[in-house]
Amino acid sequence: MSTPLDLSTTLGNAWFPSPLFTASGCASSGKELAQFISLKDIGAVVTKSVMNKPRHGRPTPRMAETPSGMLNSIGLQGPGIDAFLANDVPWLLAQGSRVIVSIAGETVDEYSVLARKLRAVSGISAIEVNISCPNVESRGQVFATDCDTASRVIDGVRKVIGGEIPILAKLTPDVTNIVDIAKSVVDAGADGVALINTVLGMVINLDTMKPHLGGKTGGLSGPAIRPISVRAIYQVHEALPKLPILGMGGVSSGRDALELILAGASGISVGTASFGNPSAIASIQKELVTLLAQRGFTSFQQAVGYAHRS
Amino acid sequence: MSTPLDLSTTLGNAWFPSPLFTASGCASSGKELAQFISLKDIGAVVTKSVMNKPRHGRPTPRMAETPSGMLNSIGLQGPGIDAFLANDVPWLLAQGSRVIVSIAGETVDEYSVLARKLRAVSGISAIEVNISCPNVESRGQVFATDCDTASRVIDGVRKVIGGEIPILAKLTPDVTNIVDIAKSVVDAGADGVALINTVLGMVINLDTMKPHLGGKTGGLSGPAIRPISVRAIYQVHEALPKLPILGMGGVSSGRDALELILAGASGISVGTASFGNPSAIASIQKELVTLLAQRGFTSFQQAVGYAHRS
Amino acid sequence: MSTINKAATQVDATIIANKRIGAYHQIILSVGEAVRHCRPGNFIAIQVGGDSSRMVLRRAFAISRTSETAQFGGTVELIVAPHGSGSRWLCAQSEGVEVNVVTPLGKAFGIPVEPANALLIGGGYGSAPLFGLADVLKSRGCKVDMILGASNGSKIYAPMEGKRSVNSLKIFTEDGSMGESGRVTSQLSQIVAERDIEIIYSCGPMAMLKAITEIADQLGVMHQASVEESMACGIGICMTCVLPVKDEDGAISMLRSCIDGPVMDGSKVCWDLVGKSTESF
Amino acid sequence: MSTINKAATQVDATIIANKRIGAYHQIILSVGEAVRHCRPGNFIAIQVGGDSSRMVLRRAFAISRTSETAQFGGTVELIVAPHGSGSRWLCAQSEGVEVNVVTPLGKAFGIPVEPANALLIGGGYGSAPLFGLADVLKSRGCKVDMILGASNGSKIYAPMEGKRSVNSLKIFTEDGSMGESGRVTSQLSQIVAERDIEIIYSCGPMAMLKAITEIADQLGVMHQASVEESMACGIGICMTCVLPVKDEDGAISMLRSCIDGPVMDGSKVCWDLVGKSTESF
Ligand SMILES: Cc1cc2nc3c(=O)[nH]c(=O)nc-3n(C[C@H](O)[C@H](O)[C@H](O)COP(=O)(O)OP(=O)(O)OC[C@H]3O[C@@H](n4cnc5c(N)ncnc54)[C@H](O)[C@@H]3O)c2cc1C
Ligand SMILES: Cc1cc2nc3c(=O)[nH]c(=O)nc-3n(C[C@H](O)[C@H](O)[C@H](O)COP(=O)(O)OP(=O)(O)OC[C@H]3O[C@@H](n4cnc5c(N)ncnc54)[C@H](O)[C@@H]3O)c2cc1C
Ligand SMILES: Cc1cc2nc3c(=O)[nH]c(=O)nc-3n(C[C@H](O)[C@H](O)[C@H](O)COP(=O)(O)O)c2cc1C
Ligand SMILES: Cc1cc2nc3c(=O)[nH]c(=O)nc-3n(C[C@H](O)[C@H](O)[C@H](O)COP(=O)(O)O)c2cc1C
Ligand code: FES
Ligand code: FES
Repeated sequence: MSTPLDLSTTLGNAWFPSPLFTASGCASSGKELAQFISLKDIGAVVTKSVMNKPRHGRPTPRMAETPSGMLNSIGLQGPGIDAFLANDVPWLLAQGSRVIVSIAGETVDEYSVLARKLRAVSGISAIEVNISCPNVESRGQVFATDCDTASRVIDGVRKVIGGEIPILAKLTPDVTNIVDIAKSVVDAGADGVALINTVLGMVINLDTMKPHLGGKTGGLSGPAIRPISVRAIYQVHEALPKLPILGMGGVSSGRDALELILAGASGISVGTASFGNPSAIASIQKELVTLLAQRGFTSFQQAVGYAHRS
Repeated sequence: MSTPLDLSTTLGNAWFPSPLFTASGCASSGKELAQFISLKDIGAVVTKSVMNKPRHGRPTPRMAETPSGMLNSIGLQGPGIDAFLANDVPWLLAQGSRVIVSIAGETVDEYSVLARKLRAVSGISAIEVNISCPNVESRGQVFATDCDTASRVIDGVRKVIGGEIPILAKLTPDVTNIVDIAKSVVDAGADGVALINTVLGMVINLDTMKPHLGGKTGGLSGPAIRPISVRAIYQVHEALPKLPILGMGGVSSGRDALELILAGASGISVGTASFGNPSAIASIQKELVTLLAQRGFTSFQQAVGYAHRS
Repeated sequence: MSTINKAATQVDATIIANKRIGAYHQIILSVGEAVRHCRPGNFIAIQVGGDSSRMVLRRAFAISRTSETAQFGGTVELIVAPHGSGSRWLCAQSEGVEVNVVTPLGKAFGIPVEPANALLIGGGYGSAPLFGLADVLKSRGCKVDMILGASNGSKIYAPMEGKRSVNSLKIFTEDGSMGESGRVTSQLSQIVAERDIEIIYSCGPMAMLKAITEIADQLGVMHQASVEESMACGIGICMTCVLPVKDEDGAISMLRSCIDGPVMDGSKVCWDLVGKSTESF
Repeated sequence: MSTINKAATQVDATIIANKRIGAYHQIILSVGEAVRHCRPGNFIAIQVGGDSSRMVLRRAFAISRTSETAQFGGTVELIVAPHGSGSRWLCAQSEGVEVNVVTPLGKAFGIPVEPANALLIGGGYGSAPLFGLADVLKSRGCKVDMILGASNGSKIYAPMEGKRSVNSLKIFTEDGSMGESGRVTSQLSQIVAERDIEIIYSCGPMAMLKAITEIADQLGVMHQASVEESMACGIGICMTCVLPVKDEDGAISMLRSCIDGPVMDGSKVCWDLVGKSTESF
């Protein structure tokens, strides 16, 4: 037998024993998955985007299955940052799990407030700043669709956090040029980007003949969008080869994960696949090791961005 | 038996006996499908986007199947407008088929040149202006990703064509705000919009560990993108309720077509579904009639945009 | 370890039997050891469509009854209505086919500590979990009456063996094609009074659960309702299956029906707010 | 009416037999009347994965042989390598399953008007269409020799009955596990000379077809090659399956291998330019 493949990865100055993470909003705060996978044996748990105040979210129905994918419209239901930090983070750390906290705000300020509360907590590996949500100060326009608002959010968080914890800006693919957005958040101080959030979609219910979701539109996720995530990751890695990318979008097997990795992802979040298969992340991790070894890689890092090399 | 349902539709001043059309690039110039469906019994044949000069297109491989979809990277291979008008249009008209000619250019001028050549031909029902292709004068940026270039193309074509033939601007969903683009092409003189072209995507080949397509990126089509097309059509119809929309993207059954129609489409183009099933358009047309009747509609027109009514 | 989903396991289960019964399919799955943790009210989440399926989500079904035999080990019985593409796929599978399942999931029906007079009300395939529940209640000394309803007789699921544990069974159909014509709530107040009902258990469409809640609240009878919301994950990680539920202080939270339900205290569910904008809370 | 795809029909075909043969599956489909139009070199396009499949495209397979019997009507035989998800799905279907097919598609092998000495060369499952071709050639008075090659013996498809029509059969495997070790081109020049070959028919991987073309061109022997490009539609509407082909004047066009092929004049195909940027033409 050869030496075991080194699966570890880094995002900024944070180290993870494996590149497989949960996707924000697809693992709640971790407890629910613990029966099916060992949380300390995956790379990290990325928690559901938390806001400053508790929030009820959008009306039901909140989901629709679509060909090889699904739409969701949760509307960031959650307990608010205080309850989250009091209950969920300590539990995860007690499991020996690495924790990436995802934050979301309705205003540029709300993100800074959240960052301030996070700064006080020890043990968090990284912060994912979900800027793919509506900015109430700008007619509900999504922060990450505009270079200026995107960078103002990241700049605010960076100033509060200082240099200790890596900040990942989570971008939406619903933009004309995702490379421009990535560049602007990097300039504002992001250590990396998380690509991609869901794609805006809609399903019409043929019985009611109205939009099916309570929130009308929803986010498309799952294997259907994988070609979009691979493309986005490839484009951003090509433009910014040193920038750590946490890749996601439609990964449900080791081969899917490898596609995103070759395109340039240093870590992989698994979202929708866990709904269809609660042990998905563990299986994907196992399959990935085999696929990397079959291709002669001795460490995960060697494969990152390999599709760009000639 | 009740009176037969009126399936006819209009796009601008063009009348069609049925709202089901081929999608540009997914029916070549019609001949190839004639063995499987009766071309005169569908709404119209939308021909493959033609350019001024003959063109070889992109290197192979040109396609990859993806979950519930496919990527293509054809690169507008074609005979050029002169050969096209000499051979293909007369054949289609001889079949009794309605013809919508799709044109594509590399420069704003090329579109005007194409329009001039089309103006001389009689029998064409409408022109679809495919502006979802790269503008060589602007670092390959896609015309339809920018309000300004998009409207310059449409303005040029409109001036040449005059008011006789309806012009449909075909838009890409790969933009931050598709409603803005729709508004700008309408201001420039488009009679309607065709929504949506393919979504930019990529597949990495796990054997070569490089992008699979010869052209690296490709366009994602098929059922996977249907939630995106429904959303785009809904958004544009909401903002511009009088604007005729030729809807497409992932339609492979009558129920799919109905979704796009309720969202606001006055016509439906069927693309990828014909690859998997050469008689798809005929079946969809039949299924649609049943679905409309079951819901109490007596004409197709009543269903257009129904999801917006309260 | 977490306390959520703590009895759940994920296994490949073989279809032991698949039989059409009226409008439904009775499907028996061999799930092994997992069966020991299945209680009436729990559900099972099944992967559908096979290897190259375009359906990415599991389908949830109530566990109707369980058994353990030497031949098949632990088995669970489901009553499946062929509804959309996933349930139709499941109903079309033959014996011997393996499907991946996660079970038991969700909160089970609460069983009274003292013998009580219980009324079980099922709508359509909602009767499925009630027969297993009746067995348990009876074994605890409860008196069990049952009301079943559906639009027509083919949608009444009421197996012979199931009736063993019930003291009485009344059937209502909207078209009168079986039992009396009417709804399960038609004579509910009377029945509760006559039979001295102390607790109602219900499972069926949301509108039925709501109507039962109104009567139960009026009469001051406890009511455990098994709700049915669209579920993407079934294990509490997606937040799609939520319902507005009041706590003791009257504050409303959006609870996940997959882990805080499907069995809920009917009087706590804000039925009128289901599907409403949450700003109105 | 168009002249393209003019013999093609779309039918639901029942799988009559599905048998493993070495690395392949021999699948027999009942296609009815369509069989009368199938010629050696034509192919069939099959819908795969069933109703809720995530595979949206058909799969193309060469028609190996055809027959007409009272019991099954017209049938076609395919030799399928379980490769990716679609062909694996097909190989896993049992007798009696129906699949939607479109056939016959594509240009068939050209048959010499006068009896000639023909050499048929197949690589892997590429031998499939050659046995049907051999029958036809023999019935026209041709002398038919055959060379088959593959990486190993399990990938040589050479049925007993098929050998009836061939004068000689030579097998090469790269690992020497069957026949001689080497490639189909190893002794090609000699064989052509010794046996006075006038026309070569080939089917197999592109690299093999290219190597045969070089030798055939050198020797001035006609060469009809059945090419295999990735096909999305199989009927000429998508332009994915193109190959650079020279016309009489040396001008290169990108021809669709589904309707202008799969059988092409080997010497006209610009093998070196396949997959290259078209600007270099
Ligand atoms: C706790 C629980 C117990 C259930 N018990 C039974 C039972 O015993 N027998 C039975 O026939 N059905 C039962 N259902 C309903 C069953 O889950 C749905 O009919 C089924 O999921 C529909 O899937 P489909 O593919 O046929 O339909 P589709 O409409 O194609 O489903 C699309 C998506 O919506 C979801 N969905 C659609 N309808 C429902 C629904 N009513 N409830 C939950 N999710 C839905 C599906 O899971 C899927 O993700 C139960 C549902 C829940 C939540
Ligand atoms: C004219 C022709 C004749 C053929 N004859 C045979 C035969 O007799 N026996 C046999 O085993 N195979 C044959 N093939 C190859 C067969 O079509 C592919 O192996 C099959 O399509 C692979 O599908 P998959 O789902 O297993 O693989 P995947 O890799 O999952 O297929 C993905 C997509 O790529 C396409 N694709 C992948 N490989 C090929 C290929 N080599 N050729 C064409 N399309 C491809 C598929 O059609 C599908 O759309 C033939 C191909 C062509 C074009
Ligand atoms: C139900 C659901 C809820 C989600 N909630 C969040 C969220 O709170 N914050 C966030 O950044 N992304 C959220 N996402 C997006 C995912 O993290 C991920 O970016 C996306 O789903 C693509 O990955 P997938 O295809 O693996 O699901 C959510 C996705 C789903 C399906
Ligand atoms: C192989 C292929 C070629 C295409 N070529 C063109 C084209 O030449 N011009 C154009 O406007 N759209 C072209 N399209 C886009 C389609 O017309 C259509 O907008 C898109 O595929 C979405 O519809 P669908 O999901 O039904 O295929 C092409 C699509 C495919 C799959
Ligand atoms: S179904 Fe996912 S949280 Fe309940
Ligand atoms: S496969 Fe579509 S044109 Fe040949």
